Order: sequence, then C-alpha cells, then structure tokens
Amino acid sequence: MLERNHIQTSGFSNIGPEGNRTGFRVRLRQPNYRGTRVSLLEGIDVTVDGERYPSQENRFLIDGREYGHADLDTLIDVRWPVGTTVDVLIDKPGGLEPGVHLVETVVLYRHPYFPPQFRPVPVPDSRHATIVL
Amino acid sequence: MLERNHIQTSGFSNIGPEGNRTGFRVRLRQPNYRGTRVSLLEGIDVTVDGERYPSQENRFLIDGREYGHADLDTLIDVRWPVGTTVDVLIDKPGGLEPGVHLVETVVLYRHPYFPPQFRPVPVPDSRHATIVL
Amino acid sequence: MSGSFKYGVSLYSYTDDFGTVMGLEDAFYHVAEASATGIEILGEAHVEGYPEPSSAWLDRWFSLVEKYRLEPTNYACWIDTDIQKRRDIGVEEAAAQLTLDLNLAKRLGFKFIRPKFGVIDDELTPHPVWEGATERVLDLAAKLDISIIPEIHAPTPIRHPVVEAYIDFIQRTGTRHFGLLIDTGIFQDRPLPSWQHETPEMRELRSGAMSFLDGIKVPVEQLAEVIDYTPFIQAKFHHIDEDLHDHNIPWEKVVPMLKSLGYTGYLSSEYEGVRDPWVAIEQVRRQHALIRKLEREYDQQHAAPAAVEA
Amino acid sequence: MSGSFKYGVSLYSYTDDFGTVMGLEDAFYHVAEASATGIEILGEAHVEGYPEPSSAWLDRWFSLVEKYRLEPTNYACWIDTDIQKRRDIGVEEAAAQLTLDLNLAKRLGFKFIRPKFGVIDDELTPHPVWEGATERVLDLAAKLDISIIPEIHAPTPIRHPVVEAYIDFIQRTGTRHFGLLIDTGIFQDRPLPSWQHETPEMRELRSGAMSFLDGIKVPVEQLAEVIDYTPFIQAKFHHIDEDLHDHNIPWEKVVPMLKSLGYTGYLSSEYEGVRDPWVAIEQVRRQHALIRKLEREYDQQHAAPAAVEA
Ligand SMILES: [Mn+2]
Ligand SMILES: [Mn+2]
Repeated sequence: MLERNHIQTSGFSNIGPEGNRTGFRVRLRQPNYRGTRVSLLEGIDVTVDGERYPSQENRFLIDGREYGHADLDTLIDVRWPVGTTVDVLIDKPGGLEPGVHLVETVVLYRHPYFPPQFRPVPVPDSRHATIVL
Repeated sequence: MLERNHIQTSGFSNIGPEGNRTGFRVRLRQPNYRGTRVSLLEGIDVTVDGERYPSQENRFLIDGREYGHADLDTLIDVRWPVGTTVDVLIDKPGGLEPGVHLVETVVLYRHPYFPPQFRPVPVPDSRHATIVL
Repeated sequence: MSGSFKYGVSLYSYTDDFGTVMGLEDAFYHVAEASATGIEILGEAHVEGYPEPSSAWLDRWFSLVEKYRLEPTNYACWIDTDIQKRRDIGVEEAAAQLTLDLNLAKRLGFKFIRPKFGVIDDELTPHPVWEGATERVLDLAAKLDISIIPEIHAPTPIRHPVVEAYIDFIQRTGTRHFGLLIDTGIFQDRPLPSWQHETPEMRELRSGAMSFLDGIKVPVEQLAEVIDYTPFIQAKFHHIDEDLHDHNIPWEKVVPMLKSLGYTGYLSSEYEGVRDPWVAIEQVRRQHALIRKLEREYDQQHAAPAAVEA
Repeated sequence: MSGSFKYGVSLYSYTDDFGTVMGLEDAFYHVAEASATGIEILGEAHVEGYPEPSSAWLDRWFSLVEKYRLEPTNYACWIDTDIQKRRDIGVEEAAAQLTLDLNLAKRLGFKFIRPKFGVIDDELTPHPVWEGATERVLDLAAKLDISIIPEIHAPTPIRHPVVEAYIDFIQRTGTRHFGLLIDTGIFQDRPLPSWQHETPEMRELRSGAMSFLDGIKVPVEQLAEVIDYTPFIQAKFHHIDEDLHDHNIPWEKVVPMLKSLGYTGYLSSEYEGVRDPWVAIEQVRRQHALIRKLEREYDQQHAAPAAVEA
C-alpha cells in the first residue's frame, strides 16, 4: 500500500554518497485511475521549495529502468500500473538539505478519451516531505 | 485492510432471512494498538440512532465463535488481533431498516498497565453506516 | 412482476483507495458485503501484470471469485488511439488491442467488455478506427460469447450520431455481440460541485465545453429507445447523503423507468465523488440501499391486486 | 568522536495505520526508506497468529528482514497481571508469559524484550510479581542472550523507587541480561494538546493524576545516573513541524547529553501523535532528520582541532 498523496515521502531522498550528492529523487504513485502506457505520459514537472525542475531535464525510473524525457513518447509497451511508483530523478550537485521541503509535482497525461483541447491534462499534487539524510 | 473507523460499514448488516430479521450485527476493527486477550475486554456497548444496546445483552463473534458478555472474562487464551474484526450480534426482531444509521460504540478495556482508577477505559467511536438490505 | 435488477459494483468506485487502503481481496470483500453479486473491473487497473498476468495472479483471481461468490460482469479496456504524440493507431493496431482484451476478459470469466476508444471532438465522437476494428473482432467475440459494449457517457446523450452509428453497426452486421453500455451520468440533473479531473482551465469552461458537469439531463423516457440494445448499465453517481438522497442523479425517475422497460440486467455502481479514503465503500452501500428501496417500492405498487390485499 | 547512534523505528509509530493503510511489508519498507537499520515490534500487534505464528509467517518475517536489511531490535510484550476481573496472575503464570515471549523474540532474531507488567498505582509501580517472575527467567535470557529491559515511562521519572528497584535487582542478581529502556517521553517539557488514550474523565484530572501529560520534565543530566544500565532508548515524540521543530521533546538537550555520555545504542522512534492516516510515516522521517542533524552538529563541535581547521 502506498501513501495517499501522489508524492510519497518514503522514497524522497538524495542520490549519491553522503558528502557528494549528485541529485535527488521524488517518488510518485500512479495518480490516474487506470495504469497507463508510458507513451501517454507527457512528462512530470517538479518544484521543490519554489525551484522548478522541468520534465525536459529530468530522468524517470520506471519498473527498474531509467529513461529520459524524450524517451517517454516511445514507450508504448511500458506501463505504469496503479499501486506502483515512478521515481523522478533530478540532477542537483550537493542534493537537497536534510529536512522538510515543499514538493510540488505536475503529471501530464494525454488521455485519448478526453476532448483534444484537454490533452495533455495536468494532474497536480503538493505536500511537505522529508529528506532524512 | 480495514476501514479506519472502529465501526466498519462493510459488515454492518441485518441477521436472519429477509422478511424475518432477528437482529443485526456491528463489525468493529480492533481499536487498540496491540491485540488483546479477550478477558481484558469488559464489553462493547452499541447505540444505533439513539437506541442503546448494552454489552450485557449482546453476543460477540470472535474468530468464528460466538460468546456472551459473561463469557468475555473467561477467555484468557482467545485474542482479538490488530487488523481483525469482532462482530457484535444484537437481538432486534425485524432488524434495522435498510438505509443510513448513526452507529456509536464504546469498547471497554481493562489495561493492566493503566492506573487502577482508569480500568476499564472506554474507547468510543461513532459514524454513519449503511444497512443495504 | 418483471423480475429484478442485478446488483454489481465496478472497482472504479474505489479509485485512489485501490493501492492505498485496499488490495484486490479487500475490494472483493467490500463488494460482497454490499450484497452485490457482480464485480466489474478495469483491466489496466485491477489485473496485476496487465496485459500478461502471472499464473499465480490468475489462480488468485479465481479463488477470490469463488470465495466471495461474485460473478465477473464487465471488463473495461481502452483503445489508445493517439498512442504517441504524432501518431494515431490504425485499424489493425486497434483490433489487436481489442483481441488482447477480449481474450483476457474471457480468461477471467467476464461476459462484457467496454472498449473506450479515443475521441476526436468535444462531443466525444470516437476515433474512426472504432468501426473497422470492432468489425474485425466480431467473430472472436461470438466465439468467446462476449459482448462488446461501448459506453454512452456524458456529454454524449442518447439521441446523438454516436449512438445512431452504434445502432446502425448492429443492424448492418447483424451481430449479437455488440451493444450499448448506458452510464447513468447522462441523467444527471443537478450540477457537480467539482470533478476529479477538472483543472482550473476546465473550470473556466463551465459555460462551454465543460457545461456537461452541470448535468446533460437526458429524459429517462428516452431509455425506451435504446433499452433493447442495452445489456449492461453503469450506475454512475457522485454523492448520496445520510437521508439516502442522491444530490445529482434522479434515481426516483431512473429506477421506475428501467423497471417498466423490464430491465433485469446489472446496475454496476460507479462512484465518482470525493476521493477521501474509505468514503467510496460507504457511498456504494448507500446507493445499493437507495436503488433497492426504489425497486421494492415499484414492485409493491405494481404487485398483482391479490398480493396487495394480502 | 564517541561513535554514533543507531537509528531504528518501532512499528508502534504506525498504530492505526497498521491494518488500515499498511501491512507488515509496507512497514518494513517505510522503516528502511527512513534509512533506519533497526526495527522494533510489539509481539501482540505485529506477529500474525501470536503467540504461535505459522511457519509461513515465520518464513515471511525472515525474508522481510533480509530484503529490507533491517535488524530486529526490541520486542515489546505484556504481562497482563489482572488477567481476569477478580484474579491477578501469580509469579509462575507471569514467568510462563515471559518465557513464551523470550523464546518467540529469540526465534525472530531480537536482542531485547520489553515486558510491560501491570501496575498497582498512579505512579505505575509494577505488580509485585515482576521481580520473582523475572528472576525465574534470567537463566533462559542468558542462554538466549536476550536482555529484559522494562521501560522507564512517564509519569515515572529516573529518580524513583521503581527505577531503584530495577537497579537493586541487577546488583543483587549480578545479571547481564536485565536493564532499563528509557522512553524519551520523560523529558517532555511542553504539554500535549491531547493524548490518544485520554477520555473526558481523564481530561478533568489534568491537574491531578493526568498532569504528566503536561510533561514530567526530567532533567536530561539525570541520564548520567542510569546510562550504564540503559542499552536501548525509545525515541518517543508527538509532533515535529515543518521547520523540524519538536513541540514537546527537547532533542537539542537530549541529543548532546546522550552523545556526551557515549551512548551508541539505538534510538527507536515511537511516534505517538495525531493518528491521521499516513502522518506517522512523515513524522518518523522528520524525527530522524532532526536527531541526525543534532548529532552531526555535536560531532562537528567536538571534532579534533585538526578536523575543525580543515
Ligand atoms: Mn461509466
Ligand atoms: Mn515507549
């Protein structure tokens, strides 16, 4: 079972060894009511404490494999099931300070069954989450 | 996984065949942080829409077996584990009307590690719950 | 008496609960505890490992169906027509998706599949591949004895070219394995305070493209025009209060109409209201209590005179 | 540098989440994701089938310990002294309960058990069977190499006959398998707005028997008097805000004192605040971030001069 927020506090963590952090990860549960093929995902923008990390610069850990933003559109047979998470991997030398951060995310979905003017539709979430170390 | 309230709406139901109801059941999850031996349970009082059904007149379905109020004190080796339910079985000819009811419960625990003046301690819950048919 | 409704629940009702406070067995439990007999799922949400569940998962599925004595009813699937940003799928790719879902639905014991094709306009006109792709799988549907039932969903009303095209398709092909799924959201006659997919941009369009959120108010009498093609109904709803009063869907009109038309298929709950945890479980129970009450009242009013005197 | 703390989490922290939004594996996951290395459980809450778990459950336990690389630390158990309304248990029955829990704790890989004896007064003086029962199982504890560590918990302070009796017991028996578990709630120096077990009747006693909810404010310096007998600490807390500020427990005093005393055992989180779902997961992470920060600051201030200049 995952946390109710799209943004999970468990999994929100720095990347790289202590003292030499290279970035951080934001873990999200699938916010849509069905699992989606990844090609319908038009990106995930992240903001932490007001600083924006746009999807184009992020990488994505999906079912154990890392992809770049431009890869998403090609992944017609890779899925993000309900009840599972994707990690957004963000470059940031030094990582984030341990402590509580305001994390905001926007997941962009192209729902084929929505009128064309609503594609993609942004699905937002925000919460406080904690970097332990 | 159970509903967060002590009182579960799933399981709240009439007893006996349609047209000849003999009573109803109220399903509760274990509200204590540890599973308790039933002899520490001093009863469960139920109120539905303001009408009281005191523990002394109720029966209890615990791990598949039915017990009366007076039996509780003898059940030193029967336990009510965390994450499991007990059904309070209540006699009421005709049962409850299908629809939404205000259900209130008080579970009485004798916690040996509480000062004697606080034994038993009442653990209350209340919610709206629905009899489907 | 004309028989009675069958009562089901779509696990769509438990969206956001599923995976956070509820696993698959919990979902079966809550459906069964509502005294429902039918369970509806979304392939891509509720089949672990979709589209290729493990044999362990399949064993579990059948053991749950048996343990909770629930009948698999409708299986929802999607034909993602604009599968990539600059590429729509063709008829063959759409037919392949339908084939996959028909076979998986059959394997799990379902009687219906609801394909959701991508749309091309504000009126939810399905992508033109729908017709060719569906025609290609009609023989398979017949062989598996599964009916393909696209959904009539707000803002599309009953009297609409989309529905006409479906009925033309049935008459042209003579198939017995294609029909309509009516979503009771088309009868909504009071506005939704909010909608789960609604963005601020959409909200500004409440008087335009999004005005359907105020309810498209299809007259229930029009059910008569499509009931012969309708083997399954999704009982869409949004909020039922403690007095068993639905704030959006006029069940007091829908139920007598369906009864008078002799409908004896499933009403499969689709709760689509506030997504606070555990709320859907109670809301589904309220809906079943409400519809069952209206059905009892209809039956009492239309019982044979002898029975009334008794 | 005097070494560093070990960080653990008691699953007590997830009370009410456990069984409603969290299963056993989820709990392991959240503990591991907090970068903790130790897991503490309550036998009667977290061992399915307690006191006789199935072999399938035991297999699962060991696979989780391995998968999440968590060390079983302390196992909490209860000696229900007034087991029936009109009957207290005797020394033999109490020793039998301890024997059961020692063996089960050992089987699961734990190093400590915390027995919670029933009490006989407002000061939480343990039932007199504690001493005889504990003495009877000391040989078993030694054989299993498990330490029995009753808890020093508010309103019982460090300087109290209960603590003296425990220390006398250690000195009299010469055992190396008995000690104290300090619950950091004794250092609470600001009031709790509410308490999960509090009834309206108790609330009226806030100036009397329940005044400990305002904090018994044991001076942290008194840790020096018991640290030699203290192999394990439960890091009790109730609310840490978004600025990493604890509203009740003075960690800025507790952490430097423990560091200066050379404590290198576990700090095992016991969140005991508002029981809204999923809140505990975040609160535990905040506590670890806070204590780790204070530990880093202490280490920096007490580093060797060369390191300071570097
Ligand atoms: Mn629908
Ligand atoms: Mn404690």
